[in-house]
Amino acid sequence: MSGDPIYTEMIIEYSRNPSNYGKIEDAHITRHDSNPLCGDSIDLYLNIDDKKISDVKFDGKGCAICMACSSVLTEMIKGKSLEDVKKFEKDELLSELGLEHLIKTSPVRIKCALLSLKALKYGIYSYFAEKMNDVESAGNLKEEAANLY
Amino acid sequence: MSGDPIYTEMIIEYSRNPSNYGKIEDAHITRHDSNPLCGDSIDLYLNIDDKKISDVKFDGKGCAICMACSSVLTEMIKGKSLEDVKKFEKDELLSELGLEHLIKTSPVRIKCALLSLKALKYGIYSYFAEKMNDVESAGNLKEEAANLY
Amino acid sequence: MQANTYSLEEIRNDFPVLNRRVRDDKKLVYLDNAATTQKPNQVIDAITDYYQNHNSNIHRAVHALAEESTEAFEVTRDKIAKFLNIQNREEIVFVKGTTEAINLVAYSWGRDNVQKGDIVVTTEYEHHSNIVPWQLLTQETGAELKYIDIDDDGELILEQLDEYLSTGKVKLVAISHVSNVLGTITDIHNVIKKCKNVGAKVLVDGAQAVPHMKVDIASLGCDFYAFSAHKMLGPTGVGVLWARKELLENMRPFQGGGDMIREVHKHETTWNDLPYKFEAGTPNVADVICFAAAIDYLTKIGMDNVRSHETELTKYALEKMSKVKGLTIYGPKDPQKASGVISFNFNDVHPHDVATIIDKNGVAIRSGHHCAQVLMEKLNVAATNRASFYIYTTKEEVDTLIDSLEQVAEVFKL
Amino acid sequence: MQANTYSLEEIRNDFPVLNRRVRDDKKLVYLDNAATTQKPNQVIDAITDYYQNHNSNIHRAVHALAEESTEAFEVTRDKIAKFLNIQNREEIVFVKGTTEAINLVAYSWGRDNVQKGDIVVTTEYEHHSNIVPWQLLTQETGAELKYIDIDDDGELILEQLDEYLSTGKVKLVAISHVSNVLGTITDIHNVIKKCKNVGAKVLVDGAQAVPHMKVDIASLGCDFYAFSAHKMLGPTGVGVLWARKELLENMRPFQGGGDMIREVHKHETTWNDLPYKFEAGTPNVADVICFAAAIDYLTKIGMDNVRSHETELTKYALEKMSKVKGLTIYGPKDPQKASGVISFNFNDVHPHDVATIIDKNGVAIRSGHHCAQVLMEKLNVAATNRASFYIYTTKEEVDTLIDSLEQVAEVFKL
Ligand SMILES: Cc1ncc(COP(=O)(O)O)c(C=O)c1O
Ligand SMILES: Cc1ncc(COP(=O)(O)O)c(C=O)c1O
Repeated sequence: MSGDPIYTEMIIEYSRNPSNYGKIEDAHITRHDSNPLCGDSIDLYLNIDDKKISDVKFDGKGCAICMACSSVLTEMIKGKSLEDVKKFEKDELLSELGLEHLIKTSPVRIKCALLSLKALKYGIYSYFAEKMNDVESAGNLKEEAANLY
Repeated sequence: MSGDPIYTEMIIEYSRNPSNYGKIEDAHITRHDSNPLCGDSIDLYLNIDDKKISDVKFDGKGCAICMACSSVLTEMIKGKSLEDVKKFEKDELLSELGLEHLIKTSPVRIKCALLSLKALKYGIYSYFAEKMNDVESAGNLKEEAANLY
Repeated sequence: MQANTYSLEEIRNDFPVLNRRVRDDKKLVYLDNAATTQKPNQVIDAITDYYQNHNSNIHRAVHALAEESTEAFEVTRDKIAKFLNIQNREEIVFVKGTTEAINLVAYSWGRDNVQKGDIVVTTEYEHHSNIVPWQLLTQETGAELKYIDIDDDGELILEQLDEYLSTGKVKLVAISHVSNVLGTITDIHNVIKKCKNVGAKVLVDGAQAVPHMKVDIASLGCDFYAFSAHKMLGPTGVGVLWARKELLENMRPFQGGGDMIREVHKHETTWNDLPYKFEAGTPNVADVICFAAAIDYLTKIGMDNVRSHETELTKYALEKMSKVKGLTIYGPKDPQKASGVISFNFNDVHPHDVATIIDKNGVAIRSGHHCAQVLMEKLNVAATNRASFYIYTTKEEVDTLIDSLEQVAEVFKL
Repeated sequence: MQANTYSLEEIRNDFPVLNRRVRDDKKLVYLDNAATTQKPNQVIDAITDYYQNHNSNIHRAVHALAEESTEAFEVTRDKIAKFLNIQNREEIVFVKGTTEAINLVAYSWGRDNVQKGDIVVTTEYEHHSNIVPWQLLTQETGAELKYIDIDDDGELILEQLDEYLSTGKVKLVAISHVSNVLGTITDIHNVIKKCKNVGAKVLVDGAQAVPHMKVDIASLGCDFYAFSAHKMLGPTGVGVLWARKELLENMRPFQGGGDMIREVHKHETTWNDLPYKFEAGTPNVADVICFAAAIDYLTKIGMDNVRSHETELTKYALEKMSKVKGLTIYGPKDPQKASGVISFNFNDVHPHDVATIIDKNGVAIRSGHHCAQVLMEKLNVAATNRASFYIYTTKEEVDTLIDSLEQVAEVFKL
């Protein structure tokens, strides 16, 4: 099984020791999302200060792909500006873990990979709408989240 | 088309000139029935005197088979005792018109042939139940009507 | 087969049933296409291939067969979107047939949007599927059900619609795109425009339209659109409800069960995304997948060619039939205004008798009320005969139908 | 094939998909039978034959194809009656699947018979199809939904049922005959007896029972029984609701449309006889007809033989699996108490990962919540792996499954 296109060392490692796993009490943004088809279910917690992601954590239950992608996503966005996060694309996340091929090869597993990203986009969507009154960005984010997979 | 197993001279003749066609005003029993699959729809009117069918008529719209069978049925039961009518079987009616074969050959058309008989059985069922308090006969009649086709 | 050359022979070769001989070894003349159409080899083979090589439940598993089946299932949705010019694929809900599609709307949208005092409008030429659900809804809610009448040519009297709309109480107009008995093509753009002006929703029953002509849902502008696969070369047991996303999003679910949920807890449950929220339980996987082959087939012929073939046949049939003594034809006499459906009565012979007699000649037409008893009442007949054409129907078959009527005359000594 | 000699080889030869090779040319090992079973040639050929030679709409026409189709359609009803020992054929209603059957009851019976203050009882091991409709019903009516919990062996704690019943408020108990996740066979005779004593109605979800064991509805004594054709060799898109005649007679219709009516007028309508009152619209004609071939196939094998084959396999699998390090098995450990379904987890590897890795070996199992999230919550897991067997499953296939787990251990360095 060496050279497995999905279960790389990195993914196995992250699934055993996820980064940023846990809860932020009274987080500025909390977003729950789940995968109705398989039961993966996570909560994403974000603190925003100065229009930046000052802290981010996640918890929940998911497969190795979901855990690894959530870990990497939280690592990638921590400290980033909301503007950057708004523009963050799924390819960036997938390529970080060598999972771009899933889009083509596994319509089911791609949902595991992108669950946390979906939670992120939906999470900041309401922030843009309510806290920043940026209706256009909010609309785009919602659209993007809905069409992620 | 001579020798047609359904459209015999007799059936065509009855369909053009049905017997006992019409309405009895204030009939003792009036029973409406229809064929949900094709739209044949008839009303059967019965007067009962002395536990006998003193008069019977029918009207409505139906195909040649329905018209012929209704005609023959009304002819056959007029003057008969309720006891005899209770025991009247579909084979008697069908054989009078040479239509026994329909039971096997045409599950759809058999319904046209037996519509008036069904109305008859249902009609006297309530008479047995309400006027004569003969619950057993009523029960049998209802059962028979429901399972006629 | 090119989009521009309509090869009737090639088409007929794709339909094995057209070689059937029935009764006393008579060649089958199948003129009951409004009830259900025949299926080409391409569709039959797709079903066989699916069950022989791919069969699996969908959506929830990661194994090879499940992935293949899930993808094929969703491909059909994409093909329907393209075929009917639907922008959002998630607006396409798979159901059992037109009947279920309409009942879904009556239940999930109707129960929350139609109240006492409101009006639901339908027409005299609707199929029971587009009447009974609204009777049930209006009786339950205390709303009123109104009918648009038809004139002597079998066309809707749209002034009545204006009148109903002017009350400001109309919540929904539920109307056929094409009548299944008269073939009348509804002036649907006009109807929708009138409704939009006053904010009434429009449900279009497209069961007899999608199989027979180009339908462009984006340009129609209606709110709900329903049709059945089995009337357009596809398998039985599949239908489609299309509805605007905003409506579907706000509608309560119809059936509860697998696939339509997001999270189920003992006492609370959240719903899945569109369209799955309305697709409870294992769908008719095989037949949805094979429906794609039917859409491909029609796309290859081209819907404009389908329409012109049928128009030509209808013209031919109407001309010939108008010369038959004792024949009454219902509905539009102009083939441009109707689809390939002709309803008629022959002297005073009951349609059942007509159908039984010509069936001996191999001619399959439908006789009865065609699930349109309100229309029968209007026409003041118990029933009619209905001959309905499709892509494989020939002029010779129309001739056989007409010739067979002579035998009816003979039997009934007319 | 004799009823007494179970020839696995002959049976396997009837299922073309079992020759499939998947992924890197691996032999398919199909262990997802609780989701849907494969189809034998006999069923596939029946579908082909139907569409090639007989296809027609049913019930309303008098032409040859319509008569053939109508008869074949009703033959399936008769075969189901015989297969399940149902006395009245008109108590058999064709629906899309188990999900629709249960929703039909929730709607047509539930809306008129369950009120505020009443109790509906279900169990922790139900499929979402037998939970969500009751959530919707009880939320709408203000009734209460109660669950029978399961014990550590995955069996129902029936004392809780006694407790609920003793309140005198229970209107319905909706319960699986066999759990689709644990395989547990419910002590259904006992449950029904308890309910009958206090006049509570019982709906049995037989989706996982009818395919796997002899079911005798007359002797069960329940009120409603539901199952799906696609889980017992039949096509997708067909299910059955059986219900007592007295109940069906008094229930309001579910969907409105063609076939379910007797007479339709503009403002009033009367219903057709049973079972047609509940079969609105064009049914899934082809698939209902071909379902008969599946019933014939199972009848020929004999349901007792089906059951003993599965019991033997389950015994074999449980024995072998109990020796695998890090494997947790959920549900009864006694193969007599369960059907051929084994749910398990492997160390702390998420079932999705297990399924993806062994799929590379051609092994098709299901991983996830199996539409039983309430049960997952109870077991305190996000998901499980589920291997489920059927008439064509071999011991070698069970071996392949177990061997494949080693690869999971390797990938996850366990
Ligand atoms: C126990 C049980 N009930 C209900 C269902 C639902 O059946 P269907 O999806 O065929 O409607 C299933 C299978 O999915 C099941 O296993
Ligand atoms: C105009 C129209 N609407 C609705 C229906 C119902 O479609 P189905 O029986 O496929 O549900 C039909 C055909 O039967 C029809 O012709």
